[in-house]
Amino acid sequence: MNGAPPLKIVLEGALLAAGGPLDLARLESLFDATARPSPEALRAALAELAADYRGRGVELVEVAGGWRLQVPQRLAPWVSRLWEEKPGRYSRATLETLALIAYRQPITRGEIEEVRGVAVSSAIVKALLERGWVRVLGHKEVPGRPALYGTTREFLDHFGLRSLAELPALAELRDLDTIGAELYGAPGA
Amino acid sequence: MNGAPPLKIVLEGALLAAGGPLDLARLESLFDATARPSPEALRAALAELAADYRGRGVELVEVAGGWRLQVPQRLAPWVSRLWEEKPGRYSRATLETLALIAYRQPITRGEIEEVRGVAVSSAIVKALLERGWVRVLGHKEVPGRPALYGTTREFLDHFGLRSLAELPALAELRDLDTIGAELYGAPGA
Amino acid sequence: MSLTVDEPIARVRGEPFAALPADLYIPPDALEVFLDAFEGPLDLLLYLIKRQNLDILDIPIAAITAQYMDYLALLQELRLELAAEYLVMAAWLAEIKSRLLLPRAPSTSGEAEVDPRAELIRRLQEYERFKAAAEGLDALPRLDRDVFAAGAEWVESGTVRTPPRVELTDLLAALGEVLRRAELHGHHHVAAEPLSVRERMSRILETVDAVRFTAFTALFMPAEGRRGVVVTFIAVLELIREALLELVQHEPFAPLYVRLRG
Repeated sequence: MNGAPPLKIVLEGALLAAGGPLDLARLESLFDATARPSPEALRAALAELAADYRGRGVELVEVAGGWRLQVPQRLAPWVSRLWEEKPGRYSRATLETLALIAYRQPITRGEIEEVRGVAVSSAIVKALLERGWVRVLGHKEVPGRPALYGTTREFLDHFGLRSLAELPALAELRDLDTIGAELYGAPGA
Repeated sequence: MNGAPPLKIVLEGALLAAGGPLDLARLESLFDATARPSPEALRAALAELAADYRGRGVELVEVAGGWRLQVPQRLAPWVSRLWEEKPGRYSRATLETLALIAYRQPITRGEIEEVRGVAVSSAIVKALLERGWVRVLGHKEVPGRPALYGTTREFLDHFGLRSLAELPALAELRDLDTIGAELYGAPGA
Repeated sequence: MSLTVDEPIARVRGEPFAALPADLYIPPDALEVFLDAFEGPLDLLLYLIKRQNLDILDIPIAAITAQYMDYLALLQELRLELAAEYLVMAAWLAEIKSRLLLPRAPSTSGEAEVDPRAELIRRLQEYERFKAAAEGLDALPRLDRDVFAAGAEWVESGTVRTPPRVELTDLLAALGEVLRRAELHGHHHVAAEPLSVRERMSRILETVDAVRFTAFTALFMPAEGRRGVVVTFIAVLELIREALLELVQHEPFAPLYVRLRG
């Protein structure tokens, strides 16, 4: 072997061998202390890789757990046939529960029910816990000490997000005070 | 979507998503009957891919189970550190194979492949046998008389277990994740 | 949700159904899936409001209450089981309506009078936000559905001398991952079997022979107690079911023997 392969090739190999996200620290650790690339060099090489993959069957994305190589969405019609069945769709109840946990964490089951206006079945919470998207962050210091739920890094990775800040923005709540005025004339003295 | 992506790009995506070997029949099955490429076209596209990967961090090889993407050996000095680090790790495929043998023994390679959805390479089984964690218990009386794998005393010793019954139940998975995250920071990929 | 009027008269469960409440635009054949279609009373109210292109901040409470009650009446007529939440909402709507109809009481405490609809509007808005958020979440490209983790095999080379360490958590995580994928993509329902049975199956396979018969009773260790005996028994049955073991009895009431199949 004459000379080390280009940095981006080493990163490509490592990301593919890992089969999941690798963060900067993990990527750095692939190199001897004496030959360790700077974070800037790593980022530059990752950017090069991302450019190389344009139009290919793979893309580089940054998620909560680091950088991940993934097969892009436009290939899903073919690639998803590798598995006999389409992954199950999640029910609206599950998605609404997950959305409340994601946007409102830490949140108790009672608080979720209050917003949704209906009971949240244990099966839904259990499924989200088992899926690894949700975990118990602690317990609220109120009677019954209900569990406080939050989302996991796995949730972010699964939905291709780097952080909760990347969740689609919630709609604005509009002011209620004005209605009272319209209804009753001048607000109470 | 306007027009299907080139054949080789679809194959690239499928091979990367499968993470294990895919044979010609499997590759063909990714396409609608009306748009199914001929074996010759598939082979030509695979040859193109193999050429694209010259000098890259991935290579296409033909193995018993079909075609497989693998990370070339010349990247070993860097890539092997992924598993060599303090919490040294086997590849996802190896760990999943070991887990299935531990929890579902006695089990054949075919049964492992059925659950994992992709072929299990001989290298993985060999590594686990060499490590002394897995052994052949016998042969299943079905065509081909496949070996039945189970775990060893050494396996139990390594994990500090007195018996398989002490293996944690799947339900404990989330708790352990939480504990692991607290102790070690975010778990690796 | 787009529910339109297709047929003025329809059959519900085979019965002609003509007496639709006024302002009810849901086709009758959709009524049976009513409870599945709506996520709860707030969802139903939002639908009623949106259908008339009304703003949440400006809901005509009397009209909406009337429509809501019509739905409940119809559902009860169809004997569909109503979640309690729907009835609670009905009571609440009725209360708001009555408070709006009553003359405004003179302010005694000096506090601003609160619009009785305010809390309803707040909850409707709040629910609407998260309903939209759930749709937004569902639209995100998701692993295993829209995008797929890309990986390539790493054939372990001779350069790694120290064997990788594996923690129990790694093993468990790997199992969780593979079972999750199996469930996601197919019908490989991997039943949780007691591990003690699996382990016993391995032990029995080690002790029995393909040529020589082993006494059935020799497989049991009475010292293990009742539970141990049961575990062994289940393990033997499982091995027989999987055609790994053969159970032989030469004549009725004679001792049982086992041997490896083949």
